[in-house]
Amino acid sequence: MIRLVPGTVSLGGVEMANHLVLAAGILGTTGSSIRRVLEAGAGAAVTKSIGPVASAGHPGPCVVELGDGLLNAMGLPNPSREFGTELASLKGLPVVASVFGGTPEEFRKVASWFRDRVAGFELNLSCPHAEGYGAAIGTDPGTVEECTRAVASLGLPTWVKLTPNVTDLPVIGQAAQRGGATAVVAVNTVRAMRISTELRLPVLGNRYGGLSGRAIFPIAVRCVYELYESVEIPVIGVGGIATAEDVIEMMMAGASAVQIGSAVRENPGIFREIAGELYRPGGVSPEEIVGCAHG
Amino acid sequence: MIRLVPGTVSLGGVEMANHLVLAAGILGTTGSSIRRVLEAGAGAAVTKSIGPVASAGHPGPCVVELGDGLLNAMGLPNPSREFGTELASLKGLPVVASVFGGTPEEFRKVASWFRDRVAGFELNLSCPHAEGYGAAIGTDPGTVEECTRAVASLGLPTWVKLTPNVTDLPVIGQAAQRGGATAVVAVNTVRAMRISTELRLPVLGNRYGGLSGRAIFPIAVRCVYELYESVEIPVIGVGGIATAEDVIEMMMAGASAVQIGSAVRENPGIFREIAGELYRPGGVSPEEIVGCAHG
Amino acid sequence: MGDRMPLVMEITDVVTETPRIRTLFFSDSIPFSPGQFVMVWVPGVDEIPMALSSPRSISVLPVGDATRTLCAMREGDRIGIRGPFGNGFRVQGQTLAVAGGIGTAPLLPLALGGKVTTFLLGAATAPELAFRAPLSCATTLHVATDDGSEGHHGMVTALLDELVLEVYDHICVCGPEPMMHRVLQVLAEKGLEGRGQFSLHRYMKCGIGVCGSCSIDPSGQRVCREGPVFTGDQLLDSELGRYVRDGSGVRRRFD
Amino acid sequence: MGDRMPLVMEITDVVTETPRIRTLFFSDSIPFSPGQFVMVWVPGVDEIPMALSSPRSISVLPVGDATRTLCAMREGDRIGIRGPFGNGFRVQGQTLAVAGGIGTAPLLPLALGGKVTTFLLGAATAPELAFRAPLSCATTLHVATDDGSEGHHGMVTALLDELVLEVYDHICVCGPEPMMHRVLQVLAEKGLEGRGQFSLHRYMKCGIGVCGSCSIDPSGQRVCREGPVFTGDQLLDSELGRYVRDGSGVRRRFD
Ligand SMILES: Cc1cc2nc3c(=O)[nH]c(=O)nc-3n(C[C@H](O)[C@H](O)[C@H](O)COP(=O)(O)OP(=O)(O)OC[C@H]3O[C@@H](n4cnc5c(N)ncnc54)[C@H](O)[C@@H]3O)c2cc1C
Ligand SMILES: Cc1cc2nc3c(=O)[nH]c(=O)nc-3n(C[C@H](O)[C@H](O)[C@H](O)COP(=O)(O)OP(=O)(O)OC[C@H]3O[C@@H](n4cnc5c(N)ncnc54)[C@H](O)[C@@H]3O)c2cc1C
Ligand SMILES: Cc1cc2nc3c(=O)[nH]c(=O)nc-3n(C[C@H](O)[C@H](O)[C@H](O)COP(=O)(O)O)c2cc1C
Ligand SMILES: Cc1cc2nc3c(=O)[nH]c(=O)nc-3n(C[C@H](O)[C@H](O)[C@H](O)COP(=O)(O)O)c2cc1C
Ligand code: FES
Ligand code: FES
Repeated sequence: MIRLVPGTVSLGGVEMANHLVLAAGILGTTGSSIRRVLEAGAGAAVTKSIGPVASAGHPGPCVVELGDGLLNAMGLPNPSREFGTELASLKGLPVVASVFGGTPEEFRKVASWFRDRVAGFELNLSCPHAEGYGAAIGTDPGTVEECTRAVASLGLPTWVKLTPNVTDLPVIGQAAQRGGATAVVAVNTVRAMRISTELRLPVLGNRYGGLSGRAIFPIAVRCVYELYESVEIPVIGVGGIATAEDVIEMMMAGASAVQIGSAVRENPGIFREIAGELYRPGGVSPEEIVGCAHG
Repeated sequence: MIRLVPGTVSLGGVEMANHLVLAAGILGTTGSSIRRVLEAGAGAAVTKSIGPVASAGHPGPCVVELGDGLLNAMGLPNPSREFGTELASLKGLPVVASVFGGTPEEFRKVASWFRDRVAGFELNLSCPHAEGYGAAIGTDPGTVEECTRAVASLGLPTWVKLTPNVTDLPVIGQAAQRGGATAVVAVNTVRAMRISTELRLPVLGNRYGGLSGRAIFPIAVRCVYELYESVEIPVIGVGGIATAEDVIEMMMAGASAVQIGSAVRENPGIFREIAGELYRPGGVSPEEIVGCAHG
Repeated sequence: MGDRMPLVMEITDVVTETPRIRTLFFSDSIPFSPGQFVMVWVPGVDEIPMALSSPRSISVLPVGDATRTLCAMREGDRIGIRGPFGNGFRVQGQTLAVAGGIGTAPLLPLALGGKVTTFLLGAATAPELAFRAPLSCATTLHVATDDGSEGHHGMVTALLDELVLEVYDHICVCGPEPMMHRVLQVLAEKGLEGRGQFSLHRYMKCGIGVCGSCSIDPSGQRVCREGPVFTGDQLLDSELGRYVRDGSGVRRRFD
Repeated sequence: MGDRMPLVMEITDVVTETPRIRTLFFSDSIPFSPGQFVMVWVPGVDEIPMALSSPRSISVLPVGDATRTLCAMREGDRIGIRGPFGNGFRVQGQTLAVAGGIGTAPLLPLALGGKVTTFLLGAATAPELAFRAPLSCATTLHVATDDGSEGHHGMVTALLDELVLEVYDHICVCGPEPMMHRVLQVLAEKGLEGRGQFSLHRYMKCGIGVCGSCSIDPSGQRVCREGPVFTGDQLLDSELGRYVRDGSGVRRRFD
């Protein structure tokens, strides 16, 4: 396997200890769980997505465990502004606040609450199962550009997380770039559903949900590959990553760093484990690897 | 498990022995292999997609076997008009010709070659990895409507196969319906990619390909569920189906029948096996099941 | 590994344990260790965590929508079950159990499995003392009620003073948070916190360790995955008894 | 079951078997049965089916882009391998092998495994007789060349007339289609078609039984999956010797 030379990573303005970032919405709800993941070897962490009003999200079931992935519809539960309390203890750590809203103004307002406490922002323009939020607005290039600009105007590194549930991903990526994104993150979950044949009902309380984990890895690789050819800013790859080999594959597709979500469930120590395999003194320079499959 | 009462099925004008249809592009290249699948218990069969000019498709590798699915980029290899020879021996059997073209006229021309030899047509507006064909034109509602109308004008049952790689699937389904489709088929493969980290190249000769099999089942269920709520014509569900239980789940999402592709690879006898489990005299009426998860 | 869709089960029997608590028996047995829980899908309402009170039952106190719907269910109604999840109690030798109210549910199968030497059972009032009869057969049972209508008048924790705690290898506790916090204090005073096993109730959305809504401070441990049972030493100086987070993640203090 | 990405291997050695045929040895062994094939990824060119001529080699005749690129490869070059696929030969007792040209490749490991009693080897001309030396050690070898430069002057099938075919439990055949067709006719005349095992070459796109491009008439069997080896009775009245389909599926007749 290819090994990378270890070293810190600067990703769209965020300084990280390695290429492995905790994905939004996974153990990102409390200050102490974020700290736990950082201590377990993540190079940086994205928080749970925080919005303009506190919410408990969708009624359950919120998750279906599949053989090769996870289907979830949390519905963006979040404590809203109160999340500042959680962030207080994390100041100075490589923590990126994921934010969402229904309008550019809301995005900016939410982000501004945390501007002194985080290393950067990630716009959730991509949650596939929240009415009026996330992918509901992340599929329109104009809105994506405006929301990005609103958050980027705060002067912190601004990542934009994209949904794969669009006809033309590069167009959305370019809109984010125009709005001032310092990196794009691909991808959020793929819109999906499972039905209980016994109860004759969709299993998820919200009926629709988002697919993550192994099943979507080839889709995420494709999205990163497409974006690498269409934007100038760095691409962060996410979707189904569980091994060091997956990280290398995603980087060859064009990812300057990766995020890991579903795989953390079975093993919060996964960051340290992957890093242990991924890095070796004398290894290959990441620059040589990122995007090298574009030949 | 729920069992259905056995009986013939009329699906958008095509009369079938059961609800289980061979999906396009799987063992559908020769008359004898199609006959083999029908003899192995399929209620109907869709042929390989046939286009205006003969082609050997993309250079290999054309397929990557994944733990939970299949990634392929065949590139629509097809014998074009010569395919008539293959169909000759199948006259009277429930065979649906899958056709593609770059324009409505091409669609109509190709379909017209086979009009006397098949039970109906399926428009491939959804292959995610053929330049200028398939999904390249299946993402625009206007084009979908026109292509559908061109083929439907031949007077045979006309199914339209949709790509999941769009922002708004219902809009495309409605376009097909306006064009005169007698059923929509959802879904074709999900655009995806894998990279060989050793060779630093996408594995598929065409780089991009389409994901099928188990991994996409939750995505296909979601697409069928969405379409059931947005079109009046029957929906045919396809994507990852491998068991009788999957068939029931897809029907509850709204499918009036299903197609099976990737699962045929391991087991061409799968149609008979599923039918054996799915049907029982005294079973539930399919009408009670189709769409019942919409509550 | 195949899909793990919720297992749909029929309610076969509903038993009235107390004026408020119902035990719902369902069709299939679930192999589990006492203290593990399942996520119970109440169709059309919600999905909530519930301890297994036996391999084929849950025992429910109605506090809100989902639990009230469950308590109103009858034979033939159906629920979905995911799990079992979590770690459960790990005991050997002499074990003391301390239970308050519905917190008795996860301790019941431990006691009926012959693993509990002494059982301290508390409730607000005599009729609310759940599972009294089976517990008195399987263990040495001591009872307390807040209103003094039976047993000791006062908190169940007061019963601790009458025991020589050092003789117990494990002290398993489940009940209202202030009660559990008090037990931890008592144990800590004697340096016995390492013998305590506390089954925590926290808001759970996923039940499988992915969402983080059940994380406790300051360790960041997930109640659904590393818990729900934690040893006393893991909980010293923790949020236990101070606050819980609600469904949105906002902290709610105990007063 | 995990992903089965192509296994990337380094060419460790290239052996010149005949003026045209090259054997490429690669780094890792592939467990297989003689007659099974692999899909060989020639990066940037194509992926093509190739019999394994040993657990760590393929033997290639250059006929087009991909095979020519392979034949020009050197130590250190890399290829991808998927497989092995297909059924392979199934023999016991007395076995006769009949090989023409590059068709010798899948029969070589059968012979070197001691499974072939008598081996009939044909080629256009003496220098193109592949694998002669190893075959003559492992079997009783009879040779034919079209130009008479060595052994029998004429088709390898003519050698059949000199043998008592009835003594062979299996007759394994691989070579140009007209040659295989002729062998089948000879066997059929004696009612021995059931003992014949023919390894077919057909256009293959997927190699795993999904695309159908390798299906043969009239059975619809897939050469990549139910084959590449078929018994003679399976091939009577089939397309064998009459036509093959090209990459687009158009039939090309043998004349
Ligand atoms: C591991 C575990 C085991 C449990 N075992 C049992 C049991 O055996 N029997 C029993 O009756 N109850 C048990 N509970 C508590 C039970 O899950 C809650 O009472 C239930 O979720 C409330 O749902 P509701 O819709 O009825 O009430 P809601 O209207 O949602 O809320 C009512 C009250 O319950 C609290 N609550 C709501 N949701 C949860 C949740 N998901 N987790 C914890 N508290 C919540 C709220 O803070 C509020 O105070 C257990 C909880 C946990 C975490
Ligand atoms: C099961 C099997 C085992 C084989 N084993 C060997 C082997 O051990 N050594 C060897 O040299 N060759 C073998 N072949 C044949 C080899 O696959 C073809 O020669 C090769 O695919 C030609 O590719 P190309 O790009 O070089 O030529 P092309 O330019 O593609 O074609 C040149 C000629 O080869 C034929 N051909 C093209 N592609 C295929 C294909 N995929 N399958 C069959 N014929 C094809 C064409 O019809 C044409 O006549 C085998 C074929 C099969 C099906
Ligand atoms: C339970 C769960 C909750 C999630 N919550 C969020 C969220 O709040 N914001 C967001 O942008 N993405 C969220 N995601 C998406 C993940 O960040 C990630 O994009 C996706 O899961 C794909 O990565 P994975 O396959 O590694 O999990 C969530 C995913 C899961 C499984
Ligand atoms: C090898 C292969 C070839 C295919 N060729 C076609 C095709 O020619 N036309 C078409 O409409 N769909 C084609 N498809 C898509 C399938 O018909 C089907 O929509 C998809 O594979 C999802 O179903 P499955 O998961 O059951 O395979 C092909 C799929 C595969 C795997
Ligand atoms: S409930 Fe989601 S992590 Fe515990
Ligand atoms: S090569 Fe595709 S089925 Fe045989």
